Amino acid sequence: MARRTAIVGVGQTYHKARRPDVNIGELCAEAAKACLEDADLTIREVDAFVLGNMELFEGRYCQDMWQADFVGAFGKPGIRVTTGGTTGATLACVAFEYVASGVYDTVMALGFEKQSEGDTRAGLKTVSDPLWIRWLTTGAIGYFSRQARYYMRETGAPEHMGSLVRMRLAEHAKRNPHAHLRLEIKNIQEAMKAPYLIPPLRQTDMCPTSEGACAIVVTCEERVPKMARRPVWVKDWVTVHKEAMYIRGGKHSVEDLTMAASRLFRRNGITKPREQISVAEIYAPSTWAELEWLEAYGFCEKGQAWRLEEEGHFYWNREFPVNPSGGVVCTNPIGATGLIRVAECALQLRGDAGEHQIWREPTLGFATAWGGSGWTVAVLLSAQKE
Amino acid sequence: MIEGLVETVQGRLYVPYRNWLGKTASLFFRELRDRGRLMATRCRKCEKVYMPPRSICPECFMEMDQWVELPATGTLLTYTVVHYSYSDYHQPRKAPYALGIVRLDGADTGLCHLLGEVDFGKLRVGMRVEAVLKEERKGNILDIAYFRPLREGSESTNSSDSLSPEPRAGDSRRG
Amino acid sequence: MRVGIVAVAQTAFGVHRGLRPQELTYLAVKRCLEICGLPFRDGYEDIVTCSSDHWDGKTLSDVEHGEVAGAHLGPGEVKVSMDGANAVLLGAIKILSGHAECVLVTACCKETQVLDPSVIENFGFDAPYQQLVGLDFTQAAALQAVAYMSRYGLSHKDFAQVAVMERRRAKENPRLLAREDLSLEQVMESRMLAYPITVLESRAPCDGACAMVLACEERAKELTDRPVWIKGFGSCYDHHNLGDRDLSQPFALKEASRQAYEMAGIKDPAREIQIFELSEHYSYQLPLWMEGIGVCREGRGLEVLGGWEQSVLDPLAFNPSGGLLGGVPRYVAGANRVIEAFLQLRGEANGVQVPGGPQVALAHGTHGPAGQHHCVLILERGF
Amino acid sequence: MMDEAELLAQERILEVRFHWSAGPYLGRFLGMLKEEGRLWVVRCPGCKRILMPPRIVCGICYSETPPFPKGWFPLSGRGRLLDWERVMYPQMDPETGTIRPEPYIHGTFALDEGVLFTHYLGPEDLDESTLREGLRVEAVVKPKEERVGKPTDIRYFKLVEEGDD
Repeated sequence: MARRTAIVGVGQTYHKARRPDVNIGELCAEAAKACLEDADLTIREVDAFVLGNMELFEGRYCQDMWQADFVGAFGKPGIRVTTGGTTGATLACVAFEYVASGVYDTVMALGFEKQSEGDTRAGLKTVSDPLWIRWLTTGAIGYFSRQARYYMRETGAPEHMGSLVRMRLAEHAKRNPHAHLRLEIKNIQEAMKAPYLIPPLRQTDMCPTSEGACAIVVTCEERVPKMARRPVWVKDWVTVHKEAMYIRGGKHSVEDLTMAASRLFRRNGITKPREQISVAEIYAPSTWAELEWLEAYGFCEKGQAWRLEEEGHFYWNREFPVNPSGGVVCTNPIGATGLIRVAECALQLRGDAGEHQIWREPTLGFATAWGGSGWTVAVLLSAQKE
Repeated sequence: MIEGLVETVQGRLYVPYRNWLGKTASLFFRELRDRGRLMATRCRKCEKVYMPPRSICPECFMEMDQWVELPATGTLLTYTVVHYSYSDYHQPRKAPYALGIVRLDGADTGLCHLLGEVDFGKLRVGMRVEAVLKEERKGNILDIAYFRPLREGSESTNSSDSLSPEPRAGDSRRG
Repeated sequence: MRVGIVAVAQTAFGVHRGLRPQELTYLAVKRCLEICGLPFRDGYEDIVTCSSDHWDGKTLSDVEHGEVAGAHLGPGEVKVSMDGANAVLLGAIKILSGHAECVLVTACCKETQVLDPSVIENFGFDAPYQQLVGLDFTQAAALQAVAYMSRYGLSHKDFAQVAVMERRRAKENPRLLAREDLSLEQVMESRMLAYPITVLESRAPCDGACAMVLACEERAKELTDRPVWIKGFGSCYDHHNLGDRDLSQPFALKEASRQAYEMAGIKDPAREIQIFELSEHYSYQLPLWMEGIGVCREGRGLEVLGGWEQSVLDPLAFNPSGGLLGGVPRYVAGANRVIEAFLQLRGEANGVQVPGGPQVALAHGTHGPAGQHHCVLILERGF
Repeated sequence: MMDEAELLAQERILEVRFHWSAGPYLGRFLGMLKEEGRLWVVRCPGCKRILMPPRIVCGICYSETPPFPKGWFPLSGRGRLLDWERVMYPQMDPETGTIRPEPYIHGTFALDEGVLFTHYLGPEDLDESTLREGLRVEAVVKPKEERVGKPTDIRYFKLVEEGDD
């Protein structure tokens, strides 16, 4: 890499189902301001902007044009990248590349979604080829119900596992002031009262539609000493895509997740991921996906994730904290979701996560985003420079 | 057409959206709708007066909470005459119609809007214009019906009086 | 480290009723990889695609474009959802960052499949203030054209002449569809869209795709003995509210080119650059953008173009390719400017090659209403 | 925060008409479905998998697909039920903006030639409790005069008795 890069500021809005008090630009401004405040920078010190969201979800065409005036991008270089569910993490990666290239010293990545303004399900259905099976697709819910059934069958996980994951995430979300859904779930019986979407997937197993924005500031090694916050170093990042899924069916495939993690781990000498990595903020749109994907990333053996979950292994104060922020199942402003993973990971490594700060001295953080036709972006962050 | 080959398929995207306008724009539209007033925001730092009003000064990246009432009169910064119709739903008028950017007196920025009661051939950059409000207002930018040329001698009219209602059919006041 | 362009390819631009957008991208990618001998998927570490969900009528338009570019479990892919010049810029950044040695850049738009282009553009204006006025990009451009005209005392005829000149060049360019000259009368009397923009003075909608391979210096030299280097680039946003801007002054283009010149070490662009491929989506934009990139005085673009103003620059230096008016799809537009500049520097711009072996070229792309965002790249002949 | 009643929103419908090209591959699939009522597909010359639907290049092995009719063949339209789901939540149709009537059963089928397909599982009064993985299914194609060259020219897939085909 040409230059080392570090995250020196993160900011996010309080994520909600609806934000009628702000328009899209104003929502983004909140995140940009929070981020600058966190980094103790003025907008003049930001050299370039990387902006993104889901293009059809609010209906706006070239949304960055309206956004630019609200995030301080006027008169500055900027680019808009949109890669669906992975957009947020892609924004972070592009910001890393902007800084690493040596062309820009300090760059802000900002993603948002304002899902109440459009119809998310209609938006997601248009992912399908209009001439092929757009009329048929069941969107994310159909996909993740199949995934859950598949995981149960393959690993023997009992049906209450989804609710058990949700209980952990709910506990985490309660500790994270920015989280959207903050359910009080007393016990597993109560959790299992949630209605089915498509069995075994319950309403509480699936991510919500949220409104919110998230921003991070990335800077170069030379500028780090001048920054107010403890830097979180960017170790590496990777993107893996799959072919267009013309037919989603049969066996659920996780090869994109596995390939992304293994590439990242191999390049960075990680052989025992669950021991070497202190915290994972993974983009799992459903509780069941979280279990399966922990296995796919290589954090545990196949069929082991639900057993570790039963033992409470993934709580914020336990051996391997997973989604201490509450994860995507509690907060999902799509264009920001991937960036929130990176930002939350950075907060943990900095030791600034507040009530959901993980228990041990963190060294490495792993953040991912997922979307498209089975795409994964994975980012490895480090508390130490080396 | 070749047998056994579909060349093109007609389809469409049809998705309704509901975009929130935010506090600042809501306040602007409510004042316009309920009181017929044109309110702008002012940046405390650079002192620019923004019309249409925004919550953030794009140059200073500062929140703006100062409101300034502006008169309905202003200067035409640029204009065009639209000669095509692409959608009855999206275009506020049938073509041809005139559009312009108007800088209201006291503002530093221009508002893009329709121009009315004007001979297209007489449109000039720099011409003085005034806002004509609709009688029935709904709380959106089209509550201003259009801007029309200020007639000579009417410059002295004080701000809020010049917000004359849209002339009704048969209204001869404007000749 | 330098970033080299090693190969470029384009489909024909026109109405491709028989091909899907991803099929257009595939044809460009295939040709481009053949030229430089790189294998699919394994030959490059990253892909930058450029397309739009709105124009493809599909959320995640890059699912298809990425697939035919070789993204399946191979190189990474990122989609730039703005003019193609930005995709080239991001490709260069990826290489400079050390994260990739070779990057495949693609851009595609199938404009003719969209029957309501103005509706899409209307959604490109902010919801509270500008959308309900019915604006589309042509109307925004017309407001800019009038502001420009009135500031410098120009006339519609001046702009119409630009269209005539560009067409004269475009018909010599085998990569464009136009084959006949246009007379001034034809342009002036063609259907008026929004004063002073007539249909023959606006970029004709069409379909097409392009692809190029960028590589780090070492790899570029392996892949070709005639690389073209990307020496500098810049981009900039202007205000969104049209009334916030002085439309007669392309502020964002001035800033974007200033950054690009600084990075490329160019002090006097008019003397140091021989080719300027600018993105004029409407005829008036060519002289206005010329002023924006700082190679002629404000308000004098038309004089330089007409050869009436004393200038070190030959009018032929500006859009020798014939520009965009002859029909280059949006999104592809800025990347096509880079490709035409690349061909000029390589001496391969068949039909429209500028004599004298040009060494340095500028390519420009713009996005958003009335040039709200500009992107400038400086290319240099590397052999 | 301001009282929500005082906050304004703007409703707009994005309606864009498209003239989508189907291309020589998918266009042929749709055209033959309309013409013959059969699913014509092509095998990837590289990795030999069936491309469903046919497309210009195999996304996995990057072999270019031969144009119709070389290497193309029709599928039997029969296979086994792999997976199904009862869709019980309202969904907006992005082509019309209307909410589609629910519920319906959505099935995934492993066709006999070794390729996956997905469609409705019918008829409408199908008893879901009779479903299990591996049941034989068969495409019910609309009569020729009703076919328009879309995948919905197949009405649905229906269950058939083992050995019936």
